[in-house]
Amino acid sequence: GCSSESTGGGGDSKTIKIGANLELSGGVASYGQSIEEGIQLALDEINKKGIDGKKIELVKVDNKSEAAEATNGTIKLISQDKVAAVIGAATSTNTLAQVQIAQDNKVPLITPTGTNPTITMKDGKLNDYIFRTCFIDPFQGTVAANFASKDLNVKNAAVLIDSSSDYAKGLAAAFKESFESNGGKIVSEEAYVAKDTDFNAILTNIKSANPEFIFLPGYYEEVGLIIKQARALGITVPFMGGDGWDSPKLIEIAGADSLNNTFITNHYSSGDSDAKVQDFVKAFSEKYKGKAPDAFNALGYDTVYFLADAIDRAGSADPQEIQKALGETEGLSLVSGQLKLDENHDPVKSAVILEYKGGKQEFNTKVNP
Amino acid sequence: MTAKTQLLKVSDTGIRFGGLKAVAGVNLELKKGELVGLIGPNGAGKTTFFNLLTGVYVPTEGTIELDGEKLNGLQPYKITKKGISRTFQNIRLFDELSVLDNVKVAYHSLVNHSMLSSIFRLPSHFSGEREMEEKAIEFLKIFNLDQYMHEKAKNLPYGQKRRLEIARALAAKPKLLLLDEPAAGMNPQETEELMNLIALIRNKFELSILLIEHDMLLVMGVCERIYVLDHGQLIAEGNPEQIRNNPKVIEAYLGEEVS
Amino acid sequence: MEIIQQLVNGVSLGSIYALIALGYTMVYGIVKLINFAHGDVFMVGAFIGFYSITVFDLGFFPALLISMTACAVLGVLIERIAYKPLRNATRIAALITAIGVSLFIEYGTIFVRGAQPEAYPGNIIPAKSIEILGVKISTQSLLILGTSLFLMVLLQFIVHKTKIGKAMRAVSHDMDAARLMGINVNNTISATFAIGSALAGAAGVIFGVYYTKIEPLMGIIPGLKAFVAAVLGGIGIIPGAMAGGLLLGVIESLVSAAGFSLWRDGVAFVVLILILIFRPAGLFGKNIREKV
Amino acid sequence: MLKINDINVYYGNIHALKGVSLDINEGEIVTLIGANGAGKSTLLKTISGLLKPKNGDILFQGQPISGKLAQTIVKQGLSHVPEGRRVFSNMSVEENLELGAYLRKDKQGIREDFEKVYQLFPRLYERRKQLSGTLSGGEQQMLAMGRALMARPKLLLLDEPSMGLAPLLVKIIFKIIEEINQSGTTILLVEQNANMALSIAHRAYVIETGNIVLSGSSEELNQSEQIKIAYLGGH
Amino acid sequence: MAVNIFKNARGFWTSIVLAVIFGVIMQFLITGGTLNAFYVNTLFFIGINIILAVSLHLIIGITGQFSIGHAGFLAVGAYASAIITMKLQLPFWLGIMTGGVAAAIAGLIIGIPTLRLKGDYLAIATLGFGEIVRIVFLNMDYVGGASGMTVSHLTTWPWLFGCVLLTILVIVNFTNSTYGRACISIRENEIAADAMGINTTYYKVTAFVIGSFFAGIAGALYAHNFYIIQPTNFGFLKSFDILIFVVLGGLGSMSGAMIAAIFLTIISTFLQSYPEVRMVIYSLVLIIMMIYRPQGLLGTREITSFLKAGKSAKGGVNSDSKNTVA
Ligand SMILES: Nc1ncnc2c1ncn2[C@@H]1O[C@H](COP(=O)(O)OP(=O)(O)OP(=O)(O)O)[C@@H](O)[C@H]1O
Ligand SMILES: Nc1ncnc2c1ncn2[C@@H]1O[C@H](COP(=O)(O)OP(=O)(O)OP(=O)(O)O)[C@@H](O)[C@H]1O
Ligand SMILES: [Mg+2]
Ligand SMILES: [Mg+2]
Repeated sequence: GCSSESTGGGGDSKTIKIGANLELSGGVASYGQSIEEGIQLALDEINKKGIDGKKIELVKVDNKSEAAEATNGTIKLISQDKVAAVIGAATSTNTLAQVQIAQDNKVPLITPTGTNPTITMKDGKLNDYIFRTCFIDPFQGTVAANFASKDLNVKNAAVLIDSSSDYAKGLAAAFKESFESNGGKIVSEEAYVAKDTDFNAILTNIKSANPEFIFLPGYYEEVGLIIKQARALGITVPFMGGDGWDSPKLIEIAGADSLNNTFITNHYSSGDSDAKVQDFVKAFSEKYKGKAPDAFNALGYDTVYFLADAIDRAGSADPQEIQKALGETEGLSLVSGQLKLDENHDPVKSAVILEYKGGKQEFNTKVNP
Repeated sequence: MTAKTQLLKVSDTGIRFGGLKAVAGVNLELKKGELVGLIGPNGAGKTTFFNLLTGVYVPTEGTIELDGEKLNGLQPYKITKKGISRTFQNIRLFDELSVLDNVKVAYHSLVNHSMLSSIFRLPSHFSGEREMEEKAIEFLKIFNLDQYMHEKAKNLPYGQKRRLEIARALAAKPKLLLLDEPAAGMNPQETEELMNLIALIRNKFELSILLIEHDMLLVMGVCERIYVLDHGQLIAEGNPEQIRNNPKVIEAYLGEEVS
Repeated sequence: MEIIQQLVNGVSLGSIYALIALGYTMVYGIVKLINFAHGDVFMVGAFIGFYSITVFDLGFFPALLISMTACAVLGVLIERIAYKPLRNATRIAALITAIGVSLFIEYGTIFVRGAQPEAYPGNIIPAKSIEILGVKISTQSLLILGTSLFLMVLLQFIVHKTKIGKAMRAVSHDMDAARLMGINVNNTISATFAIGSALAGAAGVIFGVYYTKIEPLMGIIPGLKAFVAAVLGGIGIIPGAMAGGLLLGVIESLVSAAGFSLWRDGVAFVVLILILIFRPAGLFGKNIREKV
Repeated sequence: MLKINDINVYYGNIHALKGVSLDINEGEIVTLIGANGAGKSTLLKTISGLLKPKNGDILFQGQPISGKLAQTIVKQGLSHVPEGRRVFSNMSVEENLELGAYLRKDKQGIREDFEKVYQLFPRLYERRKQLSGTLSGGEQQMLAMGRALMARPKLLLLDEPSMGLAPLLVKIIFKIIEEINQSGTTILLVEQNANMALSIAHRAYVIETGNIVLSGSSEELNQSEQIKIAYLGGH
Repeated sequence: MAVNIFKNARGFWTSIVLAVIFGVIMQFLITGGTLNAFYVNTLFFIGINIILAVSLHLIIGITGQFSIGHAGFLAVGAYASAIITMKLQLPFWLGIMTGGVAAAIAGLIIGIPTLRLKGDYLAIATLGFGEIVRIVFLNMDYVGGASGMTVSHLTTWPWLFGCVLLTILVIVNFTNSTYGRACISIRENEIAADAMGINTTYYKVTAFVIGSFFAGIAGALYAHNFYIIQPTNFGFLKSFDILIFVVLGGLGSMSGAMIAAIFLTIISTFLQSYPEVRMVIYSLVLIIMMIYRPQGLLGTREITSFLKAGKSAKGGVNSDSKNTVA
């Protein structure tokens, strides 16, 4: 429904309206829906107390995983619903489709998982109303490359990229650069697109290049299938990927045995003994019938806390005040680690390296930026 | 009717579909202004022969000439422009178009205004369309179809549909008109009307007509000459009297006594 | 050796396409409807199999049977509710309804259980790779190929030799004339949908076992590919669907093998268009010109 | 055998049959003649269950059949050879005949009827493996009739069996119709070719724009001036 | 109306003047802020969808060619225009023109070989073409590959309205001429059309190219309205959306296609706020509409024939022509 003509800041005095423009249907609906689950959990928790006695009201729009709909949606959130801030889309592309509108209307936009650097920076200029909760791609790629060269001592690596994802491409580029500067050699580069299911042909190609290590920066749905099919083809070398792997479903899809000898870089580990993480995992599985949270869930959850913290500090539901407060965030402790923004509005967070053993993630190392 | 010039010359023409020789080695000539019948048992290849003349099928052997010009291999629309138009055994009208527009379509290849003039509604569009409409209406009047002018073609009664098909074929200004079983599904009375109409057309438009028909009353009644096709080959040619008494034709087609 | 491995990869991918395409082409050939929901029935089949195995602890074969039965019922329901009222409408109208049904099944499923994927338990059918001269062949893909071939023969037999099959062909050719033979047209069409959808259900379970991951939108791409396979082979021709599926799989594998994995679907469509240009009714189809 | 009482049939808002009544006795050939679009085919389709009358009843052997499904009516012993033959052209002659016997279960009887049909139409026996779409028009007409006979009908409805056929074939077909009748099947014959139809029929009805306008024995109608002018041609 | 009055010169010009007045009024409403950004954006979306619907209507509704790859032309237009404005820094009008021309060329290239296919075979070939286009852009790093290309917002009401008006005018005028009649005759009976001297291939390709041209224009407007274009925006599901406008409106009815485009865009926008049930409701709307009106909203008739009750009209061309050509 349409709200009244209240100016800026949205909602009446009892509530603060925020918008969420997510991929709730269409090709990558599962990402959007996961983020939404995290958002809902966080809102439930925050609204128990409220922020200064105000409750947060969420207005959702579905962008059908399409850029045009994402644009429409944010225009609606800002001009019809007059939200104080928008939680942007799951994918970089659909987030990019909203950036200009948020900028023009001076309403902050936070993407939980949009990792493309150009979201916050355009042509060397900061998009000052745009934020993100996740770290950007290069960091993870570099960490992975260093881990491969130094800890695993490999010289030859293959890279297998989800070319429909900026995220995967970004990780891969950073990995290649660091790995080569470490003296390693990329012996094979292959690509696939999201929703593919049969990877035997490209894996056969990779196998014949005899790499010692395979970097696979995709999302768990395909990664699981790739690892399973690779093992069946007799590819036994280690695989490594990023936070996109992080989901309990990965283990089910790939099978515990296939996952042995694989590694990921991640924001956090659900096996992390940190109380914050454990509370989140517990609360999440209570709310969602025993489901274990994945990275999308965690980042959706964190995004709300990121925003709530800024609203609290701003002491106002005015979008411009919130924007200022968001930019000044420092040392905020979230499920996905300590959050501090650099001058590009990109979070500076520590990363962990996890190893899969017998179907469980085991903590390996922690890497600080 | 003798010293007329030749219009159509078909030499040794045929087509095979896989193993089947649907039409083979047919030689046939037609003079300007002639009204000729083509008869033969079902499946003899009569319709197929029409399809060869109109370019629907490309002959695998022989040549077809109209006014001395070779037609082999031309696409159907080009053959129509050269002067052969036809009706179909199973009526093929433009069902959703009005009766008037059905006739206008046949005029299409005779218009002069360009596509751009129509898109931008230049004066030549309006004058061109007006001219077409006037001519089409004139035509419908001859066929007594003008009262149905704005009716959709599919809503016409069967007999009128057959007439409209003939009117449409004539609107393309043919030198040779091919009629494929125009009387099919008509009762004797309607058939008789049709006979008169065909004779009228031939005289008024000064064209040649080649006619396929199983109704012997009609064929024998109006045709000056008749060709008989059986199993894809011509088995007889002659005037109605000769055909009626030709033993081969009786055996293959007419049966014992002619009705 | 690698090229042979790639051919093997292609054949096993293709046999999945073929498996889905068989049901597709059968319904398509007989009802003359591009049943875009076929891929979604396939998805439902995969989920029913999944829940039978995980929630009800059933084995592979019981799960397969349950899924086939449930999909047969679903297929018949879809036909009765959504397609039957359009039997005398234009085919393009029916196509739009089919798209509607397809969206409805996809988003109905998401509405009921969310969009997140599920994974088939890994131990339902032992997955072994056998190695012949350095070429790895998974036993599961042999099973799939075998199943597809068997179903092809079975379908061909049903459609051409049995009474119901003859009734189906009669209905497909001329409904009124079929009625005059005493054929119950509605039941015959239902039977067609039941068989076609049961096949989709079976394909769903087998797909689940083979590829593990299933999700509510999983039917879109295989459905499209199966449609392409069916057209490639010639609409309505059962061995054509098999051949079309295998060909498509092999093309895709070879394109990927050549290092153009991102062009894979593009090349597949280029080949499709080229084949249609030279054989306008598909590989096995006879180009019957409309009799004038 | 068949009794039609005052039926009305519509296509949308086109009133195609306006209160038609008609009787057929066992063993007769009754012919229905009328111009194009008079409603002849509509009447046959209504009898065989392809169309539903809005009102009125149809009794076949004393049983009401109006509004019943075609398959039920076929089962009771009524076969319809539709206008334009409508053979299943992608199937062989043999398969077409098998479909004619679709509802029957008596294997022995079916085999006998195959024999009978092939005796009646030796042409079909020669062509039994050929796809029926490639048959000539006359052969297809024979097949359509043979296919209907495979249901062992007591009443056979024939819709314009002579349409588009060469004169020789027309004669053959009419001869066969008489033969079928003599072997005990009652026949309702729709024809444009009124001359021929009247020559073999016992009785006739004349239909004009959905109304029965005349009926009587064939001889009577043959004499009628009105009929001569309208349907037999002025010659 | 839209269709009928163009039959004479005066009606033609009156309608253009009326349309322009409408456009100017809207412009005032927009600049005056009476319509907020959300409504304006929805309006733009509607306009783009109308162009798409009307252009596909020419191909399917008028010429009877079952093409389901229209999103491919949309993509070609979008990318071509974006290259002009973003990469080459040339003006927007040139981008629009280039979008249209590039799509028309694509239409020519795909149309000539495939338009001899029939029915479903043509459908799958065009669908395949649409996918090929998408995959080509997916693999072109110059335009950003999978991540797409950011595009400045240049689509304004005058451009949008002008293009919509132009599309409608050209297609109505084409349809209501002897050339449009030639196309309809192909739809009605290709063999007979051929036998009447109509060069069927030529007109099929012509209609296809005109349709593609306008889809390309729509692509240019689309690209410059939504900030970013990426290959996934132009998949076969997008083609289906356009197809749905045409069929739901009533095959052969241009006003029907327009009404369906407006109606469905509004429904879809409205449902954006109900994400859980959005697509379920949308699909149910589709199914129910088709079951109850398989011939589409207006059947083959134009909206005008409903206003002048009782008279029947036919596919695109009005038969209700008591007012014969002036
Ligand atoms: N496209 C085709 N493919 C294969 N065979 C064909 C084709 N067209 C016609 N035939 C065959 O060619 C033969 C001649 O058919 P045609 O239609 O010319 O007969 P006809 O003399 O017109 O018969 P009728 O009097 O029944 O109309 C038939 O055996 C027919 O089946
Ligand atoms: N499917 C239909 N929809 C609408 N009207 C129809 C339909 N079929 C027939 N009609 C109309 O019903 C009337 C009777 O048609 P019918 O086919 O019964 O005539 P008929 O006597 O068999 O003619 P013919 O000698 O041409 O076979 C005609 O006016 C016809 O236009
Ligand atoms: Mg013929
Ligand atoms: Mg009739």
